[in-house]
Amino acid sequence: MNKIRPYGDTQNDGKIQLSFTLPADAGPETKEAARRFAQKMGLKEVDVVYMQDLGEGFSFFVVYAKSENSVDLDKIEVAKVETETMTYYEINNFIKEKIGRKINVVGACTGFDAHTVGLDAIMNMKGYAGEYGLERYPEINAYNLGSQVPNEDLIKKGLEVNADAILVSQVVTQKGVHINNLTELVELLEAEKLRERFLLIVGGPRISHDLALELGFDAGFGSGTTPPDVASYIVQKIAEEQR
Amino acid sequence: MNKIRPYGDTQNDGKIQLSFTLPADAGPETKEAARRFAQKMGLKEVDVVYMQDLGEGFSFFVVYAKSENSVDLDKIEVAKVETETMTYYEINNFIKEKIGRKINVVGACTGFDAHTVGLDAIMNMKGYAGEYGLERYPEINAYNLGSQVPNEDLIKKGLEVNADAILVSQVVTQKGVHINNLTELVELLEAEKLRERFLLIVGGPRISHDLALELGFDAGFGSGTTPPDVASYIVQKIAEEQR
Amino acid sequence: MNEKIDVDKTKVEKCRKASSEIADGIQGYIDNNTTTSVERTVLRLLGINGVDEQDIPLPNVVVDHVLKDGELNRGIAFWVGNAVLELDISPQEVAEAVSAGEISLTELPLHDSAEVKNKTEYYAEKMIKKIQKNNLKRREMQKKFPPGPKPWLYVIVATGNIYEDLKQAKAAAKEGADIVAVIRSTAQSLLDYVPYGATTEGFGGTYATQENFRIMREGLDEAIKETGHYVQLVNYCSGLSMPEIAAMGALERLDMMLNDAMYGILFRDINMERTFIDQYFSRMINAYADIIINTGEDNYLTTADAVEEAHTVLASEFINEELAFRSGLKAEQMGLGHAFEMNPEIEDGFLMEIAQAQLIRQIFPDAPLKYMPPTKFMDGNIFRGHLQDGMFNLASIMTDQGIQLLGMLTEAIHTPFIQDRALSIENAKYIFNNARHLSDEIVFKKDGKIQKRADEVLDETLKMLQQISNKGLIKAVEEGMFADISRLKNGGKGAEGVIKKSKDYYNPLMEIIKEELRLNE
Amino acid sequence: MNEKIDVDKTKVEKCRKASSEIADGIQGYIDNNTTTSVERTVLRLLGINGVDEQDIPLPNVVVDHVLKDGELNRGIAFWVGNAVLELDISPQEVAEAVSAGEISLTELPLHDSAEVKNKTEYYAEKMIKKIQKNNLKRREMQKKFPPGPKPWLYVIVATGNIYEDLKQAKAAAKEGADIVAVIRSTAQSLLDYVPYGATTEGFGGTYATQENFRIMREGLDEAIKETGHYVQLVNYCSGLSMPEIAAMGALERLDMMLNDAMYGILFRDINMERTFIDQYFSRMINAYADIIINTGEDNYLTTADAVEEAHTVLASEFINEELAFRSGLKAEQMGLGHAFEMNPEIEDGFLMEIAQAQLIRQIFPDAPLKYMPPTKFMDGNIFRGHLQDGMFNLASIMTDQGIQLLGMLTEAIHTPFIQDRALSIENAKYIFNNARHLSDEIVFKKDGKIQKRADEVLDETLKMLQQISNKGLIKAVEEGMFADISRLKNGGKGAEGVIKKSKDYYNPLMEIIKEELRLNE
Ligand code: B12
Ligand code: B12
Ligand SMILES: Cc1ncc(COP(=O)(O)O)c(C=O)c1O
Ligand SMILES: Cc1ncc(COP(=O)(O)O)c(C=O)c1O
Repeated sequence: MNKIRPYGDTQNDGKIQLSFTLPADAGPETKEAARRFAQKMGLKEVDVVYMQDLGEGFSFFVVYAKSENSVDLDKIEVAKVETETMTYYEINNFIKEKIGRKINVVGACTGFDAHTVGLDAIMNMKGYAGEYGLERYPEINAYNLGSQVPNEDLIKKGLEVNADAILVSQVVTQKGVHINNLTELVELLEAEKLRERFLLIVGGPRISHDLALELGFDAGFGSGTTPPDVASYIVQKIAEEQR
Repeated sequence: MNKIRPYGDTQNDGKIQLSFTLPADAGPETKEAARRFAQKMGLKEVDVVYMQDLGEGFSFFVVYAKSENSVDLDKIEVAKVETETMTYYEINNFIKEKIGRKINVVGACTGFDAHTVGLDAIMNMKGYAGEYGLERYPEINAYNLGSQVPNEDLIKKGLEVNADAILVSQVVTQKGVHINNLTELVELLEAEKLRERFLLIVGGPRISHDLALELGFDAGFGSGTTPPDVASYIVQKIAEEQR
Repeated sequence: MNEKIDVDKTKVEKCRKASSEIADGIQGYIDNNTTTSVERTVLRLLGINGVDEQDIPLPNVVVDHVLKDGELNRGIAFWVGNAVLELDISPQEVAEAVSAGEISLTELPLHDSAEVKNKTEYYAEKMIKKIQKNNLKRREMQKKFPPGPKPWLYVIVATGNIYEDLKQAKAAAKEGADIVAVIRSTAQSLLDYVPYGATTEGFGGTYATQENFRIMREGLDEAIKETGHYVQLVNYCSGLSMPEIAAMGALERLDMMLNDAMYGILFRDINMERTFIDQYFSRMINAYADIIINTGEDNYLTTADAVEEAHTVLASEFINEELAFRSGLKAEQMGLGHAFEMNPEIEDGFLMEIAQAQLIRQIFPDAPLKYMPPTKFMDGNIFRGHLQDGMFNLASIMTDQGIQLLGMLTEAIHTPFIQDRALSIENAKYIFNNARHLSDEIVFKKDGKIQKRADEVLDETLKMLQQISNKGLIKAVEEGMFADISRLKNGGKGAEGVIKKSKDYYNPLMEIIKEELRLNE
Repeated sequence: MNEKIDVDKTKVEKCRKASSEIADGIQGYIDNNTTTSVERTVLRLLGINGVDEQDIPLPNVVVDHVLKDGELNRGIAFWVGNAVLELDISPQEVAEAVSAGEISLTELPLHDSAEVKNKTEYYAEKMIKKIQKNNLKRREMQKKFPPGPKPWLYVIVATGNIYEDLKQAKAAAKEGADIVAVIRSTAQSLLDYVPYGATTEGFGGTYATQENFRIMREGLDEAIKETGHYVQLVNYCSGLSMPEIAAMGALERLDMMLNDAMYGILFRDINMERTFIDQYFSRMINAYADIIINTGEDNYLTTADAVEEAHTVLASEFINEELAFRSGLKAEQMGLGHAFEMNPEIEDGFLMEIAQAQLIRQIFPDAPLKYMPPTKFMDGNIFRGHLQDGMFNLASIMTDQGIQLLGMLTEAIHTPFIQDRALSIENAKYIFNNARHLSDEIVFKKDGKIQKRADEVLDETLKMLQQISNKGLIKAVEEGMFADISRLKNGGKGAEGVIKKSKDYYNPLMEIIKEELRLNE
């Protein structure tokens, strides 16, 4: 057991900071409402340190308080991509030696998403954070379909080039639209009985491996991913399946 | 009924921001711990948007989440100083007309508190926020004892000048020491059966009227108080008692 | 304005000369073609509005109808004018009749073209009057409720719901915002029509519709009266419906519109020709409606590196300026865009940002430069983010920028919450006020890093513009000279909407506005 | 350093001359008197440490014992030395015997004073050697683990519990702090003794004890090895035990100490004479231990207005400088204090802050100026607060300050949480790095607001110093010329601890250190 709770300046003091807006004019009652709101979350010693009227019947609050909740760190298990990241050279050698043919991958920003920077970071020649992108890998044929690609087109391209892996990037969201897009892709693949044919990978700032698994993907990659992270995963999975 | 909950960009979306430190190295498990910690407060759609290792086994988090709690604004009643603030001239006239003698007030920062700025703002000639301080009022004899005054000395001086009101300022605190100081003053006065003899007033950034009443004071004044706020309260209370 | 650095005037002149040659290179396309969106715009400016039962806007219905018959090259105005004359009903009634399938415009008897024009101009003038009235109203209001000092505080609302947007816009106005922009829903720019009516569901933004424009304008006018200072309203006329939205903006008294000659090509993969033609007419409307445009060079730096590619921003500003002049925009209407997008970890990065901002300031002394905040290097650390926005604000007040698009501490997280916007406004107000005349106080050293950086950027810009002028703008875009993005001449969305004008092509609005803006001289 | 403004050298010289006269005016008191705290310091530097059963420190026990007998005017060293000689035990054993009531120092047989001195000096030299060793160690470590560039990042820890302080200090060191100060518990400065041992309960700070010093030094030395850069440790030698704490700092290799000639008088209502005498000896110890002092002029601005009273800060810096020279401190050891405390709502307030910082920078070119952050105008709005701290950091890098006391976004709320400190360090690192050479780039206009403000402040400073020199420092303080606070010559705490020296007064430490610092020349 390793119970932890927030730390301000003394072990277990439970201190946290909050800020939020309430839809009411600033005033003593609204300030008290802010305090009670924080108390409803189980917070103690609630200190409403700042109130500011924002106009139009809104006010903004900054609050410090103490929480008595704790979380047992030892009980937490997080799904992680388990493959080890290899280098550019190792990956290409691995493909040559363990797979014995070139790998095909297709990537796209799907739906209305036009945020290509993340996908490009993974796929384009020049890569990201000092690492070459997949296009540069001699043993990988990488097809970057760019932005705003309908799920249907992505699947079509995947079949066309006989892709080993489909890479999806999703950045922008509102009302959970990224989840809908991703779910739709999985459903389309399943409907056409193609789900097992591809390694299905998703990336983006709101993506975790956990979430990806939940949505029916094989893997998910979040902020800070580099091309070798994904490439290593892909080639090791393919090798595994070949065995 | 007027139930309100936090507002991010849509009525009732319940969006709030949190930040806190957990006593563990940064990593996927600690990030998940941060998420669960927020969930334990009843928060939904918890988005841990930032994690930073602070060294020495600490990590810092920024979190956005949605709360489903709400507070009924109509049910909130806050104790407030009910007297209306008059102007400098009105107050002096009021004393002349309704009280008929000069008023005596004694003020101090008690205990180890040396934060005199707030007390001086209320008492010194030059005052605060464009308002003269009590020393300037022709109808008030104001005695400012300054900083780090023991409660005993304050009471002694109160008796000596036959004070109508005792003003206490408390700014600095740690481990609730300001509460202890204030409680001690009330207890000393009660022990000597002097509590009813003075209007007992406390001010400071952590003081609310509510808290003051709870601690056995007659009134409490928080941030942004001006001299006429207090003077108006004092003279109206004295006039009331005389009646 | 204080000339803090030396800017080589001869080089600047050479840049302008190259830009003029570049513009010459595409003027032919522009003059010889029209587009479906230009024609829809003409309809809107003849007073046609509304949608059919399937929510298709009437301007689309009418244009598609004539297009289908292969007669759009004569200009939609002619066909509608002819019908008006023939049936003695208003253009709106004509559109409704077309929509109901009651008439076929190209099958009606043809009237004398002079008579048709006469009739059509009558309706066009009505709308032109409306725009003039709006301009007058703006001037009057700005006299009574003067706008704040520059840099103007520009904030966005983007809830997807126009009524939430409205509350937040009014709150922002009261907190001190000078400009409110309603960000559009994701990918509206790819719609080859403009949605209709008040809308409450958008993604990452709110649909640009004429009714939404009206709602916001009305609300902000109330706020203006309460706060005593004019608040400008902004929307986006980029994308496949560029000129239509320009017309809507003119009719609803917007004050500012995003309008870039190349943004759609590069960032929305819209066909080049289509864009060049659309931007020309849309900017004419902007010009006539006294609207300040905002160009989109900042977008380059969301993909390209701000240190390496600083000159592409400046080069594009020269081109945007030249094309804007050709549409009749005055320098005072040109919110040329650039951005504070260098990696905050760069040693002396702030010096380079200042160099860029000051250089642009001195090259375009009369333009109300639009300065975009850090976005790329914002992350979930809202505290550091707020500080980056502060440094951005400082760079602006130090270099006399015009339009300050306020950065949000939650840039990496979500479209702004109400408090995010309030904190941003407070940030800018604090820094602008506290360092109000810092710009007047300082001079940069002759041999310093700032001067050197500015020299470098100008040199590279000139080189780039000369290259573009040699190969032509279209070739340059094909080669990916802007933002590392390559677009092909015949690629991109909306190419099918480009129509070669016939000899007797007729566009009364273009004629009137050209006349009024003295573009024929 | 880049001379960005014109500073009138003649006026500066006149200020220094006036300050020297002011210092002359109090030198008599200083030379003719000693204090209980000076004598306790002597004992500590003869190796006496520890507490009795009632937790009274042995230095207090011994000094009080001699004081009670009315014999302190000869200097405690004589009496202890005499006992050492008589009983052939160490000073520590002498103290323990006194504490146990076994001996009475003034009743022991008197030895030849030369012999006593000889013996005493033997013990004094032992401690002097220890200090020399510490100095050497510091130099070696700084060579191996060089400190970061200036402005140095200075943070505080203040949990009340030395072990929590330690964790946070080490975390801060790893995040990039150059300096860590352990803030003292509220009102420790009014204790006429120094608490003993490791402490875990303080109010708004942690007690300054020798053991706490040792714990922090040890912890930071570990952090230094891990991070590869030297981290300086700071504590406060102000208050009634000023010189004792200086001695403890010297013995535990602190690197910096708060030490101001007038702070105790003005802000802690400590008796003037007591303070002047104590500061003289404490600073000599600081000087000898290669410690950088931090003066407290920033405190003026917590009560007085930073715009109106800017000249009082500069005047006090001149006086502090002069007094520091007289204690043997070198310019490089003088962290003269000032602060960024103007109301953030002032238009062009930032220009005035810059003027002040640059003026002070040019007047004291070799001093590692200590620049204090906004505190007075910080409130519960942590977001705006973080920005104010950012502007403060910018002012510092623009004017080449030395010691940057980092502002905390939660200044108005609580002593720093661990994340507050981390955010502050990040703030300073970002701004210092991103604007690293901005100071080299800019010149301020000759007729600008900044130059004018600097001229004004210098003029008023000179006027003030000349007035003080005419009436004498004591009179000036009585009249409330500093920080609007008036203190009377005979008022204040600790007056009873001032003792007129006898003719045969003996203080081996003062003698040795004076000798070594060549203060007799
Ligand atoms: C650049 C940018 C743009 C550029 C995009 C240019 C381009 N060609 O990509 C432009 C200006 C065009 C743009 C437009 C819009 N944007 Co934008 N944009 C950003 C911005 C500033 C940076 C994103 C970025 O490039 N990050 C850098 C990359 C490297 O990081 P990344 O995407 O996370 O990628 C990494 C990982 O996630 C992972 N990864 C990502 N994809 C993949 C795929 C695979 C297979 C793998 C393995 C890994 C992987 O690896 C990458 C490298 O480590 C963000 C704000 C921010 N600071 O984050 C807003 C932001 C994402 N945008 C936003 C919005 C709302 C929009 C618009 C809708 C605004 C509008 N209404 O016009 C439009 C929508 C356009 C569209 N149709 O999608 C919002 C989204 C809000 C939300 N709730 O989701 C943000 C957060 C800004 C904001 N606060 O409003 N945007
Ligand atoms: C100025 C200041 C100092 C100055 C005080 C100078 C002086 N002569 O007052 C100096 C430098 C000496 C100082 C020292 C210390 N300070 Co201090 N200080 C502050 C600071 C920056 C401003 C306080 C202030 O003057 N506010 C302005 C006045 C006008 O506001 P106010 O006090 O709230 O007063 C108004 C109302 O509250 C009300 N009011 C107040 N009193 C009264 C009385 C009556 C009768 C009425 C009716 C109304 C009233 O009316 C006033 C006008 O509207 C605050 C941080 C901040 N920004 O708030 C820290 C702060 C209060 N200090 C703090 C600390 C810890 C200390 C020290 C303990 C640090 C140390 N270990 O050395 C010492 C302790 C000294 C002591 N013995 O008390 C902490 C307290 C933390 C906490 N948990 O409580 C703060 C919050 C800073 C921090 N984040 O660490 N401090
Ligand atoms: C010129 C221009 N138009 C439009 C937009 C907005 O994008 P969209 O076209 O998707 O509405 C931008 C965004 O930055 C822009 O710079
Ligand atoms: C010179 C000096 N000494 C000491 C202190 C700290 O206060 P205290 O004496 O209460 O420890 C300060 C605070 O700012 C100071 O400036």
